[in-house]
Amino acid sequence: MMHNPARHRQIVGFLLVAIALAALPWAAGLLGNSWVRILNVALLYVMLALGLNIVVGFAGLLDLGYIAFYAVGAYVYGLLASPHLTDNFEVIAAIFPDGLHVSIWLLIPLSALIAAVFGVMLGAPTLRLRGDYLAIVTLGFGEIIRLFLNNLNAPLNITNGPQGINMIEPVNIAGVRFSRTIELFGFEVPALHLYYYLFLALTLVIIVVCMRLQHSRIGRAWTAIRDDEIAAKAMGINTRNMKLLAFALGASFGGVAGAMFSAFQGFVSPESFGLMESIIVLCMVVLGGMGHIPGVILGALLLAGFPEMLRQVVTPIQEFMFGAVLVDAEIIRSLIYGFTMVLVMLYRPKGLWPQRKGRPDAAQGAA
Amino acid sequence: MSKVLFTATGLKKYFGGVTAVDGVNLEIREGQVVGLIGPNGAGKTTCFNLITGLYTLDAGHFTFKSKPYNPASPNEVARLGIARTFQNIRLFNSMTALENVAVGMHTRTRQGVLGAVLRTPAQRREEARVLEQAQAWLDYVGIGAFADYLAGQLSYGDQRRLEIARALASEPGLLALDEPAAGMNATEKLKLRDLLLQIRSDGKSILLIEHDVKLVMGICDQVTVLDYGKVIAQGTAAQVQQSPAVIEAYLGGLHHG
Amino acid sequence: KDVVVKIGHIAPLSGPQAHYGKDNESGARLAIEDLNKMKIQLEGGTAKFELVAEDDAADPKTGAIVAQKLCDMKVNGIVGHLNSGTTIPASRIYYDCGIPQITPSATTPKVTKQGFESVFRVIAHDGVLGVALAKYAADEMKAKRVVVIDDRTGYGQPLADIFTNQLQAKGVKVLERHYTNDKATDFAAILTSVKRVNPDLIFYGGMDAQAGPMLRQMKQLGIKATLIGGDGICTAELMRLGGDNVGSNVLCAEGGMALSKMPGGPAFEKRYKTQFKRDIQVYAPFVYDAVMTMGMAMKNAKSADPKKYLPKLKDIRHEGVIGTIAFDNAGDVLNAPVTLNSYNAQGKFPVKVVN
Amino acid sequence: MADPMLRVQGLTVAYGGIQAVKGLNFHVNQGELVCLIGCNGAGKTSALKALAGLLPFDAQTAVFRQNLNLLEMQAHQRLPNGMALVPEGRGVFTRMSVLENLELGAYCRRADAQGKADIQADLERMLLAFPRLKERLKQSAGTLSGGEQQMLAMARALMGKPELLLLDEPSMGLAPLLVEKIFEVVQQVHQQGMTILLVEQNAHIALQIANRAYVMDSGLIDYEGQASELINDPRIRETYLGQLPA
Amino acid sequence: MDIFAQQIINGLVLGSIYALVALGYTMVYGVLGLINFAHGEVVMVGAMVAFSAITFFMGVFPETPGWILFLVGVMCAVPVCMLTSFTIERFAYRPLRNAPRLAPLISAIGVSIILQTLAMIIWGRNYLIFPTTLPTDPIILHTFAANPEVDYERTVSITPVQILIVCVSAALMFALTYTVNKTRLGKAMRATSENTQIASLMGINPNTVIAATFVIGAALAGVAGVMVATNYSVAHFYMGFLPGLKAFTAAVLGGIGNIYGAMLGGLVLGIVESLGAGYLGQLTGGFLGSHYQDIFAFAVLILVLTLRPSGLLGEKVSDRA
Ligand SMILES: Nc1ncnc2c1ncn2[C@@H]1O[C@H](COP(=O)(O)OP(=O)(O)OP(=O)(O)O)[C@@H](O)[C@H]1O
Ligand SMILES: Nc1ncnc2c1ncn2[C@@H]1O[C@H](COP(=O)(O)OP(=O)(O)OP(=O)(O)O)[C@@H](O)[C@H]1O
Ligand SMILES: CC(C)C[C@H](N)C(=O)O
Ligand SMILES: [Mg+2]
Ligand SMILES: [Mg+2]
Repeated sequence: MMHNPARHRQIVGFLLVAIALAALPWAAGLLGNSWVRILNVALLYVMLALGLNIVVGFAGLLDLGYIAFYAVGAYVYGLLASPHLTDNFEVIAAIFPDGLHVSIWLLIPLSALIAAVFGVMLGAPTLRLRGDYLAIVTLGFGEIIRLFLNNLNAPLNITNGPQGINMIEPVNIAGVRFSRTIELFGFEVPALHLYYYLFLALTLVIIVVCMRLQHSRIGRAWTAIRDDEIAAKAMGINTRNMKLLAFALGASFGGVAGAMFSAFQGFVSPESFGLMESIIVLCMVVLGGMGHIPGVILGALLLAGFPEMLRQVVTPIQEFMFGAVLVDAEIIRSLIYGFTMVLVMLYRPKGLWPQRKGRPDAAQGAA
Repeated sequence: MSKVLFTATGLKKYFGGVTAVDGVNLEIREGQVVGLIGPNGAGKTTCFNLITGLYTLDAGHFTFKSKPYNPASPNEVARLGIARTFQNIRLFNSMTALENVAVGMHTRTRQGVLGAVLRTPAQRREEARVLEQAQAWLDYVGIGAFADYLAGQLSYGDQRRLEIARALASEPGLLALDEPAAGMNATEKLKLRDLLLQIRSDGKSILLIEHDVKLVMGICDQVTVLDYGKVIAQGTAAQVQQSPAVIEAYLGGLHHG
Repeated sequence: KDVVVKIGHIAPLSGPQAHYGKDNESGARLAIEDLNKMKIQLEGGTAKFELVAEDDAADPKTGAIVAQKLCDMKVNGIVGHLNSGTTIPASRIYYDCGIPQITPSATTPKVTKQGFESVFRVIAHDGVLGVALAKYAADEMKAKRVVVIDDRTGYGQPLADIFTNQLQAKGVKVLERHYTNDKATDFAAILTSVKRVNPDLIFYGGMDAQAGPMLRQMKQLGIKATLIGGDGICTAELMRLGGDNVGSNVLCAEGGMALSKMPGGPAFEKRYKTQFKRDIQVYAPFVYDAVMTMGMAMKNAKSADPKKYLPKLKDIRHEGVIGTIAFDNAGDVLNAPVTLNSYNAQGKFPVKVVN
Repeated sequence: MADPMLRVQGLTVAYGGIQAVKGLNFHVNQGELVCLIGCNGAGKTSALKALAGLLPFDAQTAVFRQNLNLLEMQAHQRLPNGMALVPEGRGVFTRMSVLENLELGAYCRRADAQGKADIQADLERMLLAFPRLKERLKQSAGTLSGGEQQMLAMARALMGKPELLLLDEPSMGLAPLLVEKIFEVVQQVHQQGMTILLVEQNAHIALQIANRAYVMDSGLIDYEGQASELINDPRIRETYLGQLPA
Repeated sequence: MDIFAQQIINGLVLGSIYALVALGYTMVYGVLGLINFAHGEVVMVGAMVAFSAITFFMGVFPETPGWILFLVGVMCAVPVCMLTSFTIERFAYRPLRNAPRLAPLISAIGVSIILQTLAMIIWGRNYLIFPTTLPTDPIILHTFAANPEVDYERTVSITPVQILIVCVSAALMFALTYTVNKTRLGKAMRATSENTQIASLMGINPNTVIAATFVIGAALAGVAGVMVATNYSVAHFYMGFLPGLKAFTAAVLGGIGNIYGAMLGGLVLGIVESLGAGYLGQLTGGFLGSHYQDIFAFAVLILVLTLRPSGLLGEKVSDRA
């Protein structure tokens, strides 16, 4: 096999990509650590977008409440890795005298699992709904979750309500606490970079899972449902289970991303999980190219990174051009942001990097 | 005479005021092609929808493979071995012809999430099988060359063939075709006829809705004629053709002999 | 020659809370001007203060990114953020890269309870206000029938809770609690059921943008109770928002002295108005003082290097427009006076100052 | 001979760079019934859709009624100028009642008192021609059977009183009796002076009632001729009438 | 009883506004199958424009009576809204007619961000005080009390503005219903909504019809905007978000695409919210308070949709197979 040139090129390419990804944070670090942080946040969004893509892109179920699963994941981690519960419930304090310090290896699957359960809870009532009825129910579901998080500080203080949960422990893998710069085989690795590698790893796993699912029996079943539910049923596809599966899987990715978010921030509060967040993630999916994994990733990176990029450049450019800041940076930023969405859709209605399928020379052939 | 594969007894279906299907009885034997004809709006497609569980029965019952069978949900139906095509073509338009057929094999394949994610050998073997067989089915119906076209890119007639291939892919005991010849010209219909005969000789039974009398009379062992939801004639092609009721309600002057 | 001193200011400049954010930023700008006028001498030259104004859209995640950016820029000090929600995660980042931070408006007690020595707050936190308000309601107003409403934000909810607890502790029963949100304009429903219990006092934990319309609707439903609340409704803005429904029926508490009573106060107010053609919203004076305080600390330390001026900041004593600013060892303003205000045709006027 | 009602030269239709119709030349004279036959995928539907303005197309000339350039007309300007299409697959308004469908057919006819009367009269005539529709007048068209829908589509087009009627496989999915019926109607309106371009798979009947015919294959006109001659043409008999050469 | 009556009134007022806005969503959805996320922003534009117009007019003719000012506000707001909506349709949606289903949705979201930002530039970030043009002091409809002065809590009241809101909404809805069912335009709308291509075969110009739909919806939104601002006497660049969301919910609740549905949905939602806010506390013994009113509302929505998957009045699209 090894002497097969094509395969060679593959491997080489693969290695190059790997190296590039590994080096990225250091390169970004040169511009300033904020870029590494932006990278991390972008990766979180990539996970989210990929999760939502399963529901919207593959199974064609419009979900406007997706951020709820992100929230669930975030709170699962936040509650199990912060003093909140022990501070508020003697019982728990009694059981864990020296505080809750659940291992990350447990927390990630757990948040995925619980999020998945919520995914099914959302899915169940929406099974009979078509298109945009689904949209509003999911939207409602998302808001309901947020409102519960915002209100469950009384009578029992479960979520600490609007004030959110603070003092969440950073990730801790094999004794390495992702809190401040650490020493790894001689050279210094800032916590930000550690998080980058962790997020990158998780993202890669999710990507592989998505790709393999898409080109499998399951993936085909989803597409079938998206195209024509009745025909799909007639082909023996159990649409109910397949939809629930899509919701569950999508949700679980959201859950993982959420857990990572709260570990990364050390603080979660309901305001991070508003409707607008759901919408932004949807925009990432559609803008990039629904159902097309590379496209979705591109969309996420773009919408997550773009505003920050603008943040860095808008003011300098103005000062350079007019020697003064004429229009507030944030205004220009939101304007450009809005216009990008419109223009991208106008010029690339299928998304920036859509799926290519079928034969270009279709017409002749079929005749 | 071969043994009974499928029976329907006293089917009824109401839509508000309309009685679309009114006490229809059907019997299909192994390896038979049974025709279901009748004027437009007679209730043929509705029968199909009842048989395949898309509509719920208002009255009546079925047996399939001499077991009582109630089409609770369409997906069950397919699993049990009844596949259908649709009068107004319903293909998966964002998928290639090949993938459409692959979806048809859903009930005949097993792999789940884990298999897919872990790419287990079993799963890889199954995938290979699926693609290979799907291609085979396309060839079988004669559109093998268009495997990687989007379904929507095929012309009307080819789309009908694709639907048949997709249905066949689920290896049904009974194949229900709703006007497969619609939009084909006489010559293409001849080809279709050969295809149907081929399918029959491969041991499948066919329930056929079709308006092209030539075709129906040419290949059907048994023909049932509906009008206003009622059976107005039942028997061999020859018998049915002679029935005045049928001529009066359906055939009209053009099609004697 | 000049040493450039960068002061970072962060607040939501876009999104629904943009008006508070812009208000804060304006306060900071005035302070920067004044500091530059002072020609403060640091080792190596005269300080040339620059404001780095950023937008966090009131979103904690964005807040953290911005915080990181300012760290990278090695700004000499931070004033912000506006919301507790953004301040808390950001403060950890500032602390990690050793930049002192003064928040002018994040009033949740938590902010200064994280054990970050570099975090300060020039405004009385919700605890102080809540307690003061409860005291006044019970002892001076002799309130008997009280209803508490909050806006379910990181600001309103804790404030309302603290107030409620204090009041209950004083044996005054809170008849009902009601809730709205920080984007609402319609309070008819909750006010109608408030009306049922016929309270003599309604506490609102939230901002003036809601309190204004709420007062109008109270009038419309014929509710005559007094509305009391914290700094969020202690604004000139409330007069405009509530129209002629704002008067002796409103009582609010704000950290620090009443602007009108301070030597520099009225001047500041006028200057703000002429310069920005806007009314002060809520926290501009606090921001102004925060920046000035930071400047003074640098002056005392003769340096803008965090390590050098942080100690000076800890034991600063600065006469600001909202009062004397000095910090306790948690970083909160030392025995911040709380002014209780009411309104009349002329506007807000102090009723009582409690320490 | 007078200028034809419809003259097309070099008509091409492409689906995203892919040519489905590769340069048709044909014309339809005033009062003629011309039929267009061809195998699946020949491009008949594409051609009709293009003429009706539903697909972007290209052509050297595409003139309707001597002076109207189809290239410059939008779809909705066709019917007011006398061109109607009965599309493949019927395309009735499924959520509207049969009656509303028919009324919409007359959407761009004069709606003054006189006009209303005429419309009403035509409506009566249609219901006479298709009694099935009369029974289902109030039912929503979506619940009609395939054939019922085909009748409705036909009737709806006629309600617009077009001068040129484009029919795309009107017999598709119709029971024999109705096939006769439909073609009776087609002949009728033809005799009443309507010009008709008919795409039909049922070459049998089509050629019986048509004046002239074009035979189309993979996007091009293979050959044309008088229907009466073509019906005996061996090539036709083989490829379209399903009669293998003896 | 007294409280209940009052809550119903509150609900009606809120509901008629929702309904008015919901109509815009539902009509556009009807013809394009598009959730016009920017519609809430149109409401905001209406309010803002009216604000400028009225304040300007007051400046010029200080003595003008209130109701004239109000009319001036409407007269200026409505055309601007129509124009805005027309422009949006023309440039942000029309090119996407045949694009994948979600493309116009994203475009719409972009548009609403743009509109908000523009409003922020033009009218600033602060809450604007909407001039009081109409009397807002309550009219006591009915009192269950011997002496309203002493125990005022037992009276049921409504303000002139609120009466206006209810009446105007009702009138507009009536007018709209007539248009859609009885007029040629209406028929064209419904045809277009079902199948644009086939509609054009009937000689209907889809562009005109669709533009008309947007413009009508915008007009209603504009009126709603002015009335909202008058009622609450504040205006803010972000004020469109909440009514937009609620109206969208209402439209779906009633059966999106169906204008009666939008009206019913609006009213139902309004009343559900009022009663929720008013009674949740009592009903659950203070366990769930008014902070659960939105959860309550959404729960109702979800319940309705699980029982009637196409909303209260949405017609069951029968899948013919
Ligand atoms: N979902 C439905 N709702 C109401 N009526 C219906 C529905 N489906 C079918 N019908 C009615 O039932 C009758 C039978 O319809 P069906 O489609 O079975 O006829 P068919 O025999 O298939 O006719 P064709 O050969 O034209 O397809 C028709 O009159 C139709 O109007
Ligand atoms: N939407 C489409 N996208 C791409 N190609 C298409 C599309 N529709 C049709 N085609 C191609 O254009 C060619 C002509 O199709 P068309 O439907 O016009 O043929 P037809 O003559 O009407 O066939 P039939 O008799 O089966 O209706 C076919 O080869 C088909 O593959
Ligand atoms: C703008 C205000 C709501 C900020 C508030 N004081 C807080 O602590 O969040
Ligand atoms: Mg049928
Ligand atoms: Mg065709």
